[in-house]
Amino acid sequence: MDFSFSEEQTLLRNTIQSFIQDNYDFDKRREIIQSEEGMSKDNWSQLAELGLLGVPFSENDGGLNFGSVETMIVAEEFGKGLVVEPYIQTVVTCGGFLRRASESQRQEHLPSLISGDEIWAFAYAEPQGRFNLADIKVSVSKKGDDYTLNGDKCVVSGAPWAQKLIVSARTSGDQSDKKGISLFIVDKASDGVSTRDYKTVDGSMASEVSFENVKLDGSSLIGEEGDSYALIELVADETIAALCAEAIGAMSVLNETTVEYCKTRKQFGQPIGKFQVLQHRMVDMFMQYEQSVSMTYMVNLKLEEEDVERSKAASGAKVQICNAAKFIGQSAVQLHGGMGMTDELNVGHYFKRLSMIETQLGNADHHLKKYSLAS
Amino acid sequence: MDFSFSEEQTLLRNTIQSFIQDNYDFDKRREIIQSEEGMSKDNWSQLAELGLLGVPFSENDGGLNFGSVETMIVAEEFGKGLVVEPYIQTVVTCGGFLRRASESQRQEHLPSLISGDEIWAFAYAEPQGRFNLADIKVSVSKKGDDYTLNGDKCVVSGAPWAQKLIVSARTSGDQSDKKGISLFIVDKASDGVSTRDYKTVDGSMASEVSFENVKLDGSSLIGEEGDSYALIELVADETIAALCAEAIGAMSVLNETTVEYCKTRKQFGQPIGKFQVLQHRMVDMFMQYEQSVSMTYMVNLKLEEEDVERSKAASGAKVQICNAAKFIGQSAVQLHGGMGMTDELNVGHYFKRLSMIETQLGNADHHLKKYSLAS
Amino acid sequence: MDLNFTKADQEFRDEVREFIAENFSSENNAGQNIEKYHEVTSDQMKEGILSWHKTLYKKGWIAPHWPVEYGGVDWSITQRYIWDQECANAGTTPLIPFGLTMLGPVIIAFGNDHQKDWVLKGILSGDDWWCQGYSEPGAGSDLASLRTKAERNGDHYIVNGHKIWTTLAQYADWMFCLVRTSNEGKPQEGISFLLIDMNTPGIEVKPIITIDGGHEVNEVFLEDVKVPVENLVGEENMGWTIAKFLLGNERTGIAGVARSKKAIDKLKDIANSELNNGEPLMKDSSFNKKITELEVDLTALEYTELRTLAKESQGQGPGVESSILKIKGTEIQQKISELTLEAIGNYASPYITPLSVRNFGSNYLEVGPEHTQGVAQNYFGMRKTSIYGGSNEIQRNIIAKMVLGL
Amino acid sequence: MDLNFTKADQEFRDEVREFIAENFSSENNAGQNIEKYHEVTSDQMKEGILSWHKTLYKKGWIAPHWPVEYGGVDWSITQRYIWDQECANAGTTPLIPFGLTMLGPVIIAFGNDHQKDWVLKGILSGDDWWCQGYSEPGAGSDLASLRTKAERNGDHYIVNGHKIWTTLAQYADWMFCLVRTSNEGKPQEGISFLLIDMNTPGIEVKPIITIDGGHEVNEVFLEDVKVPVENLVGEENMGWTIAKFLLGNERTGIAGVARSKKAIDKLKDIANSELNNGEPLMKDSSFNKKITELEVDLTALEYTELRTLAKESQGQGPGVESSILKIKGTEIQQKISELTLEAIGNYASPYITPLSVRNFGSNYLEVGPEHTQGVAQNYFGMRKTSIYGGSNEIQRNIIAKMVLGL
Repeated sequence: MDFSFSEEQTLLRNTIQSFIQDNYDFDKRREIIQSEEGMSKDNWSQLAELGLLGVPFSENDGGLNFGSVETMIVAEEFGKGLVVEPYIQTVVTCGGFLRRASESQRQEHLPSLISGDEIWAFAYAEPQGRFNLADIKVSVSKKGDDYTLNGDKCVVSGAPWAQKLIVSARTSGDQSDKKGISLFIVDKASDGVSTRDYKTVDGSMASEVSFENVKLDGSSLIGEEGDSYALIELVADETIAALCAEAIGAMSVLNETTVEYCKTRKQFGQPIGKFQVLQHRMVDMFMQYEQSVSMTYMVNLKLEEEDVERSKAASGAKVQICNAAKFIGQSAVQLHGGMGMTDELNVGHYFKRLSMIETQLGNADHHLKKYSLAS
Repeated sequence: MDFSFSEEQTLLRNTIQSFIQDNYDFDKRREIIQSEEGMSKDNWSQLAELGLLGVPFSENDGGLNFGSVETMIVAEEFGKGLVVEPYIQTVVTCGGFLRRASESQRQEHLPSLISGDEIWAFAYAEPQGRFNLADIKVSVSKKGDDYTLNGDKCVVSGAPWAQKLIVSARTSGDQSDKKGISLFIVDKASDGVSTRDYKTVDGSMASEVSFENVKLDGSSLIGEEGDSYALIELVADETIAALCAEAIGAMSVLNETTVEYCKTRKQFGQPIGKFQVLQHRMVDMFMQYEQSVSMTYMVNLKLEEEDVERSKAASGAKVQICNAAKFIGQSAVQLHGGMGMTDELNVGHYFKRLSMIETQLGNADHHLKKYSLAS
Repeated sequence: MDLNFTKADQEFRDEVREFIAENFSSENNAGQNIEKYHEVTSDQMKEGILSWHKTLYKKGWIAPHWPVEYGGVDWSITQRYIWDQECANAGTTPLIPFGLTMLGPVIIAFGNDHQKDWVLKGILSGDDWWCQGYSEPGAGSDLASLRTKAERNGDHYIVNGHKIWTTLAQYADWMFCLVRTSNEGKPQEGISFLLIDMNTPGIEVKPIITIDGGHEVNEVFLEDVKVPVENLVGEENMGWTIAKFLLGNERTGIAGVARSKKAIDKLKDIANSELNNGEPLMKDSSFNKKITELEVDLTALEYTELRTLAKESQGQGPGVESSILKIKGTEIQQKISELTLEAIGNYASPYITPLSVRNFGSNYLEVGPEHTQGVAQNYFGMRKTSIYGGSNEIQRNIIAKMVLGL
Repeated sequence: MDLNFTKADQEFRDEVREFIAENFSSENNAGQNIEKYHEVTSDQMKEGILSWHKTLYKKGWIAPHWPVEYGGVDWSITQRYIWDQECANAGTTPLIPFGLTMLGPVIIAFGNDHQKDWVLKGILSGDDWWCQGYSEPGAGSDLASLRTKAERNGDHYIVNGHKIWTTLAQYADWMFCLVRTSNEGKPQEGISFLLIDMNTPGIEVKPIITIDGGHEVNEVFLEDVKVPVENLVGEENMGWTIAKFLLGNERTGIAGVARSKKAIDKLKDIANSELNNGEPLMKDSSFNKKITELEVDLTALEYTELRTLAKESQGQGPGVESSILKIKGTEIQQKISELTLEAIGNYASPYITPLSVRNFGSNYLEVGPEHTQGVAQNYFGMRKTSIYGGSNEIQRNIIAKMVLGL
């Protein structure tokens, strides 16, 4: 058993910290998220230059061949910086599918992903599906080797910036069957793809995406037709592991900021941090954070385990992170008093990002049930 | 709308308070519960003399013809005194059945109940039934006008002291059917009735009761054969309303005791009641108490409403009382520190009684579900 | 003890219900309709807020908690409770409390005849919009340490300072304001209560955008603002007494029970239409349980409020009960907003910019089902309720001291 | 980063597992078996508790956390973790910590050669049962205010005072004790650390019966108790330093993760056999959810403990992490006992008198299913875990000060 980071991993962390220090102070971030574009292409290029877009890919595919611990480090630091660029969406999620795709698909798509030329988004959610990844109405019909895609996906995170989408669609079976789900690579510029882009409460962007008779050929199918649900679960768990890391990054900043604020803000003749009730609240925030770090390490170290064990790890971690995100976010605002309510301070922005992480890929209730069923 | 008590009600409350002051200080109670008998027959006679055993019965039946508010007052004061004598079991629960029984049953049984000569207990729980009042295996077969009773009831509160039992039994239907449940009056001395008596954690007593071919004649049947479930629910709700009142009595003492203790107990050079964390805990205890009082008034004022409304009121009140009982009981022990753990202080005794009230006639989960189904 | 309304009360309820049905429609109050508010201009918003006020003014029902001689209504506590209930049930536009609930009773208790005349008139008619100049950057919960200074100069005070969290100051014509007129004695002893015309030179109102993206609160900068001496309420340096009186008066409807009931109904509607594994979310036992717990908690609060009102109607002042109502009321409101956010699942995410700050964002059009609109903003915005108006920590301190004697 | 055990660690685990299987059986440890303890006499209880201790002593594994030269074992932190795990999994009798965990390291660090000889030997062999004389009626969490007095008189101290919450003092041969030897300077400066023979005249042990009906803690009265000067540990008036050292040493296994896992397994068994509307209670979604939340919380604590151990194995002292482990560990233990009580429904009620206090009650025979025995007592008894050993409030104060710098 070992919970220490290698020198190489520490170096990686330092690299990202410098990147954020240079490019991501609060004002620069505000400029970025208030811009028309909503993200910084320039930052994205820098991430590519630093090699970060290649973290999980094999050297053969042009990547750094790193594991989940390295992805965890990247996500945690991005969480501290509240980075909006779609790293998890592109590299962890879509990258998770692509690095398990066929040789030819990898050769076709990974270079432009790793170079930063193309951004990817995963279109999985549907209005009726809530957090059930198998509840899919978007359908694909097949004629010869060609497919036709129809239906609507909602709240596709990062889609406004993406050139490519990976879409989960039903090739057979009933609406919630795990069997009959396939994954397709879709060029966003294809005929029949239309999007309604919007900003999200956490400073990112997403889209409602409609597919109307979108034509796809056989090369767009990832894996076996109708047999992709297990892969979706795997990549979703990897994404959850990264989201947990992002969350603990955000929590650590919120906790530090809150403690600092309570040391300086005075009321009734003393720093409010001298009030025992506030002290204990901050202690509980700290403990929630420590428990979240523990679960984040745990899930990232268990991503290679077999399905049930991995799925339990991911659901357990997500439950802890959801609860901690809510408690820490709400408490940080409360302890900052009126100031915590203002858009001007970073507190609210971390709170909002954490609130969205709660929902992404399933909230605490969803994962409690999943955990229990896996037990 | 009016939440004030009439002069007569205040008089009643004063009467009970004097009774408890005279007969029920902590040491006297300890003697009573540690005695072989486990209750005080003398106290029971005094309650009879004060007329309290006749509270809910009509004047025709020899009672005081009081309503639920008066029962609430009695139960609340008994809760403050941690009275172990089986008032609720005999007067509220069994009395609740009997006052709705036939003229001849009332004439036969009520005089000796009201005079204190006979104690009654309601045998409803079965090991497999948990809190479901309709989950009944105890069965009755009929031959002519006579019945034969067989089966086991568990944790029959107050049964060791009782001369008479009211037993819920199945005369037809499947194990959980609401239809087919009947109520019988059973003399505990009858052939075939055997009991295993024991003390309970809250200082009271209960029995496991077995019926083996117990012969009953038609006069022992309360109400219509197979049609008593609605009556059981009604009387259970009345009992819940009284238990809620008992609980707020106990809570009020625990809260006061805790505040007093924290004002006098010193640590680190000051009364521990000066520590803000403990202050806020006591404020939360106080708010839980106030909310419990509100729900107790509410349910006692709604016992005459039609079934759904009454049932919702009872379940809602029980939920509030269960949550408050747990929070106040645990907090009182915690704030008393080591002293709260000792058998010597009253704190633990109130905590234990409140913990048992949580379970009696269904815990918070049970009633949340019942409330939701009634909505 | 009795839960029933008298026949007279029931008749009153029918009358009120009928009046509301005939005179209120949400259409002309769009400013308060959160699903639509991004389609409304700022002027329309102010007009919308005042529309219901002016209807009630015409009817003579605008200030039921004032003495009749000053324009109030002769309603019993129960009638006022019924009125609040019915307004909440119909979802009427909440009235702005700064004049009606806060300043009005202060003027009635402490104002001179001239003030009683012009101030109360303007409040009743809605012609004067008041805001509250209490908090300062260095004095949030701890009002005694406020520093905004008013120096006497002939017939005027010259006011210099900086107020913050001034709710809806962007619409205000007047501000009632705590200022420091003396540095002698205890900090609370040198405070005075001034009425300030917002159009006086030297006043600048700067918006504070909150985390829900809304513009409700402001900073107010005062630089050499000339305030006529006759705008002093009560004596110089008795502002602390007035401030305490005002806080004790804020209780009516503070628990927000009726509005929370409506919000739970709406939450249930949402949970019935949102799907979870093919079934309505409302059927999910875990989610259902959370709503049920909330309903029970709210019922308890409802009866706690009723008990408080009953006490009050017997002449026993409300006192610290209002702290319980504030704490539980806001906790429940926050929890409802939290569960509503949870209910809408993935549609928590889209951000619709409120009109008042359109320049800060870019989504004007709705995304997702109508019931998801503004839900996230509302969740974030509701965090303020446990902070403003005496934080819930302060309320607990008050109970600890005043009730428990700790 | 790596979660796996090395091959050597795995072999160690197998060895440990085999040893326990061959040498431990719950039969000869009935004193710790809560379902049966009412059938056991007091002497059998002491013998039962010591039986496993003596087995480990013979094997040489009784004090893995001591240096080898003093009778410890040369195990790595990971091996010690494995050892704790395996013991918990097998449900071995918990070792009494007063000598092994508390006093032993103190003597090794502060004792003189003579003390190192006789004290450590008696602890290892189990021949000397130690108890801890810390708390006093006026000094619970606030140890510095203790008043038990030791006055030097020739070769002896004369000790007078009153200790409380002295765990298992009824079995103890010796007590290590904090006493006041000076009233000068700060209160903590005049405290000394004495070893007291419990057979000395003037000592009286009085049982405290707790709300679970058990007799575990005691009051110890000391009246003119003569203690030889050579029983002073360290210098006079350095008791505070020693006490702090001891507290920092109490961490091992403080979280109780492995035993809580076992307790959850048992809870699940119970919930699978208890029926609720004809189905196992475990299938009730609400109850199931509560257990699942607890499991997740415990998993997080497990990894928090592992992270702490890993840090420690790299030479970074455990410090305040032990406060987190204590708080979360006891919260989880209490919650398990609470849910177990909830699980058994109506059978929460019967009271089975523990043997140690038979004269206080009358039920010796079991009532209800075996899995319901002692559940209520355990729930009540577990309340102590958040009080004793530095209450959870004190632990939070420590974190606030030491970690957050507040």
